[in-house]
Amino acid sequence: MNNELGAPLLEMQHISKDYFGNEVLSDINFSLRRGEILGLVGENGAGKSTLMKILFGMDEIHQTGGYGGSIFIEGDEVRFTSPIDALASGIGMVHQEFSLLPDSTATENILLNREPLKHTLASELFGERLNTLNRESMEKIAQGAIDKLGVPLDGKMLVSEMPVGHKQFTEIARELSKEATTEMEEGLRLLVLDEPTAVLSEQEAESLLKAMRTLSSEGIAIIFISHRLQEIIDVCDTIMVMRDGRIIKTVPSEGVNVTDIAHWMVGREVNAAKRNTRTFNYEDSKVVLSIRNLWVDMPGETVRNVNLDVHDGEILGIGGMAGQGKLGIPNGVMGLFPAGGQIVFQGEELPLNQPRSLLNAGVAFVSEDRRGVGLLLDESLEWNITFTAMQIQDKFLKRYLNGLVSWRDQKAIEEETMKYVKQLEIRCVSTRQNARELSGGNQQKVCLAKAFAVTPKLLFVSEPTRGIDIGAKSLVLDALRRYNQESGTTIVMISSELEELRSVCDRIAIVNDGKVFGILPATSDSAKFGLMMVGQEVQEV
Amino acid sequence: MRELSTKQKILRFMANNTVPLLFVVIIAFGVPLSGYSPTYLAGEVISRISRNTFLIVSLLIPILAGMGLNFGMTLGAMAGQIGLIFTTDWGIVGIPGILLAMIVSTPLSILLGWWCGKILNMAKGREMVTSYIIGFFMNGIYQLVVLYGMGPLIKIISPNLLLPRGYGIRNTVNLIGIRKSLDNFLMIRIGGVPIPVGTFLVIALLSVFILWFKKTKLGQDMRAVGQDMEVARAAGIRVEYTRIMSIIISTVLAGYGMIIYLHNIGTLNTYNSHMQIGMFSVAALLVGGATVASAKIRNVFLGVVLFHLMFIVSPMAGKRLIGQAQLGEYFRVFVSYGVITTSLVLYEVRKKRERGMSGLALAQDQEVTS
Amino acid sequence: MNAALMLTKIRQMVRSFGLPRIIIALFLFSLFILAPFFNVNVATSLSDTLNRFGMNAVLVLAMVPMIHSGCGLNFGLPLGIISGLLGATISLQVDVAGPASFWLAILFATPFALILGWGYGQLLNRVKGGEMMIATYVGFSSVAFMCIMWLLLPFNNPKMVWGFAGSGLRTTISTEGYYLHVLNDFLKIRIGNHFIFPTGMILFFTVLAFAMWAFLHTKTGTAMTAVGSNPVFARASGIDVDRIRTLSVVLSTWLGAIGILVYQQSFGFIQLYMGPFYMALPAVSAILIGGASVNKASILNVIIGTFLFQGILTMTPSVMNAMIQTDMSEVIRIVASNGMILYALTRKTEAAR
Amino acid sequence: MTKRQRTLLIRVGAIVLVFLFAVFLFHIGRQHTVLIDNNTVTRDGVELQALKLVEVQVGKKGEVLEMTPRIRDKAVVVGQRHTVKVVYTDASWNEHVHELSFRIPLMQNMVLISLPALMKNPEDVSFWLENFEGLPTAQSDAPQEEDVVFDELAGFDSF
Repeated sequence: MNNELGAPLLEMQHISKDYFGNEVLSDINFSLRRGEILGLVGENGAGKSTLMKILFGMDEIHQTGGYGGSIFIEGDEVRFTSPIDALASGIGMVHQEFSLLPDSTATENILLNREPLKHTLASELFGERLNTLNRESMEKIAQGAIDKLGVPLDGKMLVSEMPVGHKQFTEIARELSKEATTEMEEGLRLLVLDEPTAVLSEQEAESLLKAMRTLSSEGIAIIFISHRLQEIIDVCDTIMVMRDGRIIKTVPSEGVNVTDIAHWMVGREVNAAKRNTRTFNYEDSKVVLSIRNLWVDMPGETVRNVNLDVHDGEILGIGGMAGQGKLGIPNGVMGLFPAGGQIVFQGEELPLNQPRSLLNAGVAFVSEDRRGVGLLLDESLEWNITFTAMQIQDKFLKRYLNGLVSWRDQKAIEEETMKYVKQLEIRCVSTRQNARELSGGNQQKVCLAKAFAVTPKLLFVSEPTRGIDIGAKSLVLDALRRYNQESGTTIVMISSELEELRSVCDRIAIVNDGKVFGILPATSDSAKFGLMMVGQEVQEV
Repeated sequence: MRELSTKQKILRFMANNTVPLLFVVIIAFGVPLSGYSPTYLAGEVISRISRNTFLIVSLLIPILAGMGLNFGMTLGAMAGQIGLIFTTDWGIVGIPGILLAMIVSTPLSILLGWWCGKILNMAKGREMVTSYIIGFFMNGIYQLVVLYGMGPLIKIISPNLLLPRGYGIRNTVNLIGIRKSLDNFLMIRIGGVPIPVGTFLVIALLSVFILWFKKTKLGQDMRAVGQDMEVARAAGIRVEYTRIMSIIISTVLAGYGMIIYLHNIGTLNTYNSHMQIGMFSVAALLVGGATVASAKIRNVFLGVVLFHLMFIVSPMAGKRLIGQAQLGEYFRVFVSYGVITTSLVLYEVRKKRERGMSGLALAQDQEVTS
Repeated sequence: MNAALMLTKIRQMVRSFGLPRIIIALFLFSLFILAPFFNVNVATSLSDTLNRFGMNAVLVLAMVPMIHSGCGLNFGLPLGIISGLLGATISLQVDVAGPASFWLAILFATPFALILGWGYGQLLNRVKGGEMMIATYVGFSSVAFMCIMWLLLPFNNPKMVWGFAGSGLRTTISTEGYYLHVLNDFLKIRIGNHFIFPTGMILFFTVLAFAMWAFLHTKTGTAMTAVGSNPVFARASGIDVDRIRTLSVVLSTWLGAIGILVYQQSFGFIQLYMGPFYMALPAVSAILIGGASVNKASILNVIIGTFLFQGILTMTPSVMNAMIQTDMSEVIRIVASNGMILYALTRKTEAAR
Repeated sequence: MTKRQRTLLIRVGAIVLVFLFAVFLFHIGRQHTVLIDNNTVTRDGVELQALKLVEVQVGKKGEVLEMTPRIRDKAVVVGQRHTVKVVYTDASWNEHVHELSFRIPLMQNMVLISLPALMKNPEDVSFWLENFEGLPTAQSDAPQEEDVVFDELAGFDSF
């Protein structure tokens, strides 16, 4: 921290951004010194990633109308038009998903497409790409970057054989090595790490934090985005909390504790009118679904050893940060991803990995992946809504020849579809329209209608409002609540938006690191949920 | 990583080399049955190595770039044949004739390869079946050019080449002028087995080129694209362009390979020579232990030897065994296709199995912890 | 303004129907128009086209189930054809003369089609995503394998085996005396001197096509379409995707077997050995010309496609020959059919595959 | 010179070089037929008698042909420049040896050397060497139409 005089390394002033009128960032101001480590925390959708995209001048930002405000690097205003520009000014980023070649070595990955070359005669004729790789120089540069990071990473190891931590180091080393291989003025000055520790074991995370301190002492500033608050407190100089597209707090990390941060993250004014006012006495109703020792292998949403009881007639919410495994629970139970453990529905144990058995028992699922799982995009609304009910419960079929032939009953299908089109206000030209042509909100309504058509006893609804506009949002949530009240169907709703869960659910379970961390009534203080989301025990108040 | 026991090592070796091992078994039975003398077999195998290796090597580059087996190498073969038709027509003989045919074929191959690469970029994920159909499609265009275009539109000097009706090339073009001229250049004999050192030198040069090419930036980029297109793209590698380059190189080499192949045979079957070339080259490469995702020079040589030994002995073995040479001929055709089918199936099955592994790990993990 | 609107509308239509299809349809249409000017008898041509339509339509129909279930174009059709050939040869071996031999052949072919189709389906379920390439080579290898079998199987009807050896089937076997033209001649209608309507054959196809149409309207048929449209959706709806796919492959294989028998009764010969080798390609291009894509096909596509494709095969030799004194039909066939397949393969299908 | 210009120059140069090489190959690889004729010919109104017995060798390594009158033989050569060595022993047992070089036009398939003319005037190449436009054997046969065979399964045997 040697740069007391002069302009800060990075300064952002009055940054704002809206996506077609929908404001996602407003009036962001902060600055960053050389060698400073800034911890950036916030719930999903708080605007962290949008802010980083602006910093890097990603295409997505330009295509949606640019941003407001200005960015200064060492006092000079910059406006990056592409990530390559950002790179040239010494800003690097390590993304959450690895961008590595599995069958190449660490060295090759670190220097991917920036390999030092040896001149060959052929290149004069056929262009630069026929120069040969300078392996020695490659190893030297890669080793230099690894050394700078101060981690025990073998440059000759294949990525596919590495532990996860080493993959992460490879990614960081790639950013560090850029000073040696590109025309940067003075090497890497600012490194953005997006959730680097999420996939690491404790030891690996520890050595990563150590590496971060090493980098910082060399004058490289770091923006560290993480949900692990203790790590943030441990390693950062400054902590910045974002919520709803604003900076809520910027404080030095000394003396801050996890509870404070959690409060800042989720503690918002809650609109009481929207809240679910019902008090559901779940202890009086019997357990309808009980999940024991469930594991689910869903990429990015791994579930480990989950135990959960769902009571008859309730609306249970499942919340948690992205990637912690909340989505894995319904997908695993419904058999869409490989799963193990035990599920008992209405006193009967059901086999896993068989969607059919769950559907037969009366459990339905509205997937978060509408286009991939939820819909037949190239078929009509009629098919989309009635297909599952037809296949599982033999509805909408006419029988001929003693039941030998079961013929599609077009009239019944049309009637059923029409019913839901009216009930859920699905906007379409006709019931024969292809699902692909509908808007996101209407597609979601079709997915709901599909689930309602099987008259389920228990309904899993995953991210029901993701990517749809506000009007459709409230319609969908209302429909769920109404359905629960009118037909007594138990609903398990999974959502990233805590407020949404609190407005609909009776109880909310928070998933962290693949496990159910705790369950609280929806009326509990939001800060408690915030703490649970980041893996902190709630002290009894 | 645990150390594997010897038994496990052997099992793994066998699992990874099923196809070559199977061939060794077939040959172990077939060679004694056929009753051919070792000298004869050695001569035949050497002649076929010199004839076919170049063609098979042309398949390596697209595999490197992750585009699978390039059945579109037929396009290169067509370009090579057109080169030969021209040089024969001009009356250029000997090694100059071969070289000139190669020079003439090069621009054609580049053009065809570029086009083929473009199409394959539009059909990502099903490159193989598309390249296979491209071969058929281009065969139609080839016929249009050679059977109708040559004579009236494209000047052919020598009337001997043309069909009596005045246009179109005859069914067979006699390549007597260049026949074996490269093979006979520096021919030596060891124990009665003729060895065409000239051709072998060319093949050695090509092998060195391939090894060198893998060390170039372009080669490295192809490896990257082959492993993960998206990662390569994120790193700034021009994915589409790189893929097209790999097909162009493959097509050009296939053209040269076809010229060497036909120079050894001595006659060009104008409308048929190229048809099965892709299939046989692919089969030979796979027999050598290559897969859809990885192939090396040594697979080429092992493949040529094993595949052709089987090819040479099976008619005779069939005759001795059942009294019908025809049987052996059908057998080898069946084996060629069977090998390709097996390799394709194994490739897809392995790809799927790898995806299933992480779930098992998770289950084990939980068993340990709980 | 109005003209511009028209233009965009036309462009949209062209895009939805596909330029290659329009070119092929216009080409055939112009051939029919030009035919009388070059003294080519339109009635004969139409009659030929209709005849070839009947011969090939069932083979093209065999594409439908597999496309519906998302297994892609059935390049493995030779497997079905082989079942048909086995049925045909066994029927001839049993030596029942007349039309009965045709029905016997279907009867004998069925178990082979079911067994081979089942195995083929199991294989394709293990290689999802790479079906088409593998199907091609399954077809090729099975043809090559059967070449060996035709030599070895103990057939001994003298009309089928090589005369000099007394064993081993001939490359082509005449269906005369057995089921030659059993469908062609059934209720055939002769109009004028040159036009014959092969009622029986068309009727037979109509029955099968109707059965297929009906099947696609049943519960299982609906499931099959859904599996092809979005296999993940189908799985989430409790469908056993692998079972449905296997069923579709069995159906395709069986239709292939029936298809080749219909072909033989009209063509007059059973072609063994390498005969079935490239039989998949014309059927594949025919259904694509008819408007199908890699994962969508209807009965209408079959009818239009077969008619267009066979129409071009009949018309080009006669009309082109008369027009430019050159028989370019072979080249046109190759370019048109393979070009159509290429076009379909390079279309971006948004299905999850 | 910028790098781009330099690359362009090298590429154009390479193409030109390959082209020149191709032309060179064309010259050295072109096959010609040299007909050697020992018939009586008439030159400038003078009749030159066929030679009794003559030895002819085309090229240094070519086969030595012994020719009697009214014989026409041929030698197949590659390239344009060649020598012809003629050894003739006349009636008075004088041995005449001529070693002459001649050049065949590039696109000429056949040339004819008239031995009597050569004996008469060895110095003037155009006197004894003439271009020969072929009407070889094919003329007599009726042009036989050939069916073009498309066998998509061919190639199984020769591979």
